[in-house]
Amino acid sequence: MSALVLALYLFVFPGFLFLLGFAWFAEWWDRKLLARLQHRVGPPFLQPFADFVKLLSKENVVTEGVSARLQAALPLVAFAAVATAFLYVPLLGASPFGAPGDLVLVLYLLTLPTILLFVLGWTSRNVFARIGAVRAASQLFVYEVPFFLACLGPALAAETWAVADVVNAQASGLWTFLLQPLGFAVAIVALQAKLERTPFDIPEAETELVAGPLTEITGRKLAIWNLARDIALVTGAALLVALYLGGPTVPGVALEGLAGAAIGFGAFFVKTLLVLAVLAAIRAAVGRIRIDQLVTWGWAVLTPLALAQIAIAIVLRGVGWP
Amino acid sequence: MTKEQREPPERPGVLLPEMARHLFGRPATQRYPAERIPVPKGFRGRIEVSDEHCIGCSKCALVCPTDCIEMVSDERDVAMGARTVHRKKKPIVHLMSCIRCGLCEEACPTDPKAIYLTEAFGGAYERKDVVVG
Amino acid sequence: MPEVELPIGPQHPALKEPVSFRVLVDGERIVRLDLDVSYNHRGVEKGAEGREFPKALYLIERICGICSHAHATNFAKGVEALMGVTVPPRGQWIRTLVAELERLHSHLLWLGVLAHEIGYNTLFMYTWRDRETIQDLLEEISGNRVNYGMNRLGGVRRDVSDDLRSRALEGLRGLADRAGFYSRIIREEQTLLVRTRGVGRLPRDRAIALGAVGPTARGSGVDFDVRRDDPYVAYGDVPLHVMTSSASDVFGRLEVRVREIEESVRLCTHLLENLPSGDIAAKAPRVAPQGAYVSRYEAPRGELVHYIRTNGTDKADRVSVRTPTLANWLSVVEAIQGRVIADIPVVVAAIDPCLSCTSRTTFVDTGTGDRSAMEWDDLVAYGIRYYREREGLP
Amino acid sequence: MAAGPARVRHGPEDVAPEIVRELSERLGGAIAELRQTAPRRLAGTVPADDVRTVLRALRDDLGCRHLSALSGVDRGATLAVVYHLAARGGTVLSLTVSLPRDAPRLPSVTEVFPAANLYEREVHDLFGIVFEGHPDPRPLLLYEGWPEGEFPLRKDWKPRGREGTNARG
Repeated sequence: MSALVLALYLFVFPGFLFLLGFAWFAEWWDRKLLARLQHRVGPPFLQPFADFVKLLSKENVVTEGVSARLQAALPLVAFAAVATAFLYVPLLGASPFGAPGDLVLVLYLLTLPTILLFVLGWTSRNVFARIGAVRAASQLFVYEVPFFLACLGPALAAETWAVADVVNAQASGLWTFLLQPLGFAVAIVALQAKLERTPFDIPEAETELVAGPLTEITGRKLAIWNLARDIALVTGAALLVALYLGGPTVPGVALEGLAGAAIGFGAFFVKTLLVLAVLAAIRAAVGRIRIDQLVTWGWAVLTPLALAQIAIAIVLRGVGWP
Repeated sequence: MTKEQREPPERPGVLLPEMARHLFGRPATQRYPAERIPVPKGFRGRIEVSDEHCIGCSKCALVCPTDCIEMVSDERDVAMGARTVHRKKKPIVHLMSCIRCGLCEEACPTDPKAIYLTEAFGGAYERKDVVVG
Repeated sequence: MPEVELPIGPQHPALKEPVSFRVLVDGERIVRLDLDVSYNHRGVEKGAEGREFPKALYLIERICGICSHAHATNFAKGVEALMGVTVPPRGQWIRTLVAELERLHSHLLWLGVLAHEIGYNTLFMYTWRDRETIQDLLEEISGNRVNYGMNRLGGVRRDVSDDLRSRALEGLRGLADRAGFYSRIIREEQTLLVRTRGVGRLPRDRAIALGAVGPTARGSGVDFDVRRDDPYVAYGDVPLHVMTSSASDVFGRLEVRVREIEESVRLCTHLLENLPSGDIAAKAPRVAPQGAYVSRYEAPRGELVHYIRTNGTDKADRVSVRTPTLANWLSVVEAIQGRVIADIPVVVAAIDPCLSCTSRTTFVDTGTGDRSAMEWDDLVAYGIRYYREREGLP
Repeated sequence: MAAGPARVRHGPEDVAPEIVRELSERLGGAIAELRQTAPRRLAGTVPADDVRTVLRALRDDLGCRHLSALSGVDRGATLAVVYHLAARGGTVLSLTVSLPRDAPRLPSVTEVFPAANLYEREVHDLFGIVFEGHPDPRPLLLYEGWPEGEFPLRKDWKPRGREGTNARG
């Protein structure tokens, strides 16, 4: 891989510029779908971009007694973490940065934003933010375990820790989703919780804690944080597509060169939109549950299901099925 | 709902069928001001004063609950039925305090009414609209 | 986490009303609630004394936005009783019709607000969309979506034409099955049940002792409704069923209001189908004789009381207004004790607070700031002790 | 009383006369001038000192378990507090307590009817009537900066600044 192609990959195509556009498009798709489900019109196409620019122009208020650099740095680190994670998710074929074990790296990078949200909330000397931060932390453990297990399943089936290999294992058309539907369901719900979307938007419960950990965050910081949240949404969905729905492969079509890449990307794009549609439907269909209910439900239902799926996957491996 | 009827199971996402139906239907949002919605007959809109019918009897000013009708001096001859009346003052309405109750229109003795509610949906758009009459 | 004082309001996304709560929380659990709503006292009672009756009627109508007809009708029928004026049947029936339509749109609005409080925004969107059928109906009947101005001393100001009647019946038929749909939804949607069942408990005897009124009381099994027990306008002549629930919690109040929506639709249909003929208003004198009358009304939020004293002039000597929300605040303090923060918006929304009605209530049950425990009332002290022992808190 | 009865509704029949008999038997002379003023409406007067006892008796023996409202009144020579109790059959019993204009005081009924806590504080703020034994007599509805000793609903209190109700623009 020559340096130029790597730089192009990093900054232009699946990298920085494309990611910005894709993230805003995902947010528009999510909000438009939510609106149409609620019998409303929904935002115009460029709304997320307009929100971002508007926030950039807003005054950057720094809470007294809080280090401005820390408050400014946290959203940037979160943004960097999820943007890097996106590089490892194969869009066209294998990602040039792919390496054995990059699944673990992606999972770790996706966890970072929540921890940063906790630090952001805890250090912003605001009672709403502090309570929201504690909620974000307690919610972290509830969904992190099932999400890891749900990602472990496909890796187990493909006997590899590299996302690219998992995708290739499904190239033959036998998607993990068909083999482990339970795992897919757990992954979807856990991703909804990880992204703190209704019914799991407990840390930022608008009607109770104003904006939770983000209460004191304004201007550029909020703009970057929302962007990081959009990218996390896209990266999470792309990861699920790669692990469960065969990523950029279309069963029975193995073309090389430009055409193959285009079809691969098209498949990936459609599948990601489907996953985002499911997430938007969940967001529209239910109300927010309380933190104590989430914790009990998480450990009583979500994690056992994930473990069951892993057990089934191991038994299947033993029997010799893929 | 009688008790024998099987108690439907509690489950999340009960609105999903209806949501699916709306997904492809036309949204219910009324796109005002792009699409003007028809105002029903008898809608109590902005108030108007017609100068040529007003005989300056100030009944409207007396009956107005918020005292937002002020009589200003304005000499003029007005035809009232067969005879003409020389009036000395006429009402001006302070729209910001007007609650559009229509009592002034009921109290006005002229025919056609000198002060009446129109079906104009909008209120005062610019400063000059604030006082009518 | 040490006990933290959490200020909620007066500007807060949960409560679009000028109320402020100072809540002392231990972690997520509420230890004490302070409530201050004295943010928009407008002196309506003083204003009503200085105005002739027709003008005072329009002032009193504006005490509250979503129950304006309640205040106007209650004041009008009080003054009519003092003047000895009898409103012709058709006028009474039209007043009752607009009253029930107002209850319909107020309850639908409330159902949406409760859904929004727990983040269930799809139900919020649907209920407020269905409410538009009522708003359009009211706009056609009275010419306005809010502050209908239907009342005049002696009757109503506008008649209901036959063509309007048939269109209204059509709209109500559509609303009837929507109401049925919602009463099914609230029993089946798990996330709604999980956030409302067992939350904000208010046993029947506490509800009576605290003077709770309306759906808040009926949700705890108190079988009282001014429309049936102290009938006014046309309620004596129409079939009326009072809805109660023994659940005694937020779900009980939710259940009562949704069943009242269905009942109001039936009532409106009955009123429209059997509207008596005749004129709609009687001539009312300018002056009311010396006297005093307690005028009661079942507003969407509960029993509304106007105590009107007249002194033989064309102005009221005293108009004392006690709004339903003022009576329900104590139930909030009792119901919220020991709950968690997430329950505050739900329990408060459950009494459907209408701050423009209350506009004047504040009570703090222990000292603020200096933490000097100036006990507010043995009721609250008992409540705190009871919950602390039960929860095993220090 | 000149208030003619509004058209009698046929809903629950009017039990007010029976309640009048019951009250006079049970409470003897405690309630003076007990009379019916309109369908399902009774009125009476009670001396300031035995307000608590009368209300407790009404709540426990006569089933008046709901204090509908509590109104302050300025009758020129004297001030007054009127307790409106919801009795059987939709009847409302209004008990008036007259008070001297200079130092109006009467015992608080918060123990009998906890709901009165708010109503009494409202009357205190607007009329300056002191309710002895009220657990939390802080201002109820006027903002913190409201001057002491100013009671807006008294007849002799006029709003300064904008005289009368001129609502010009």
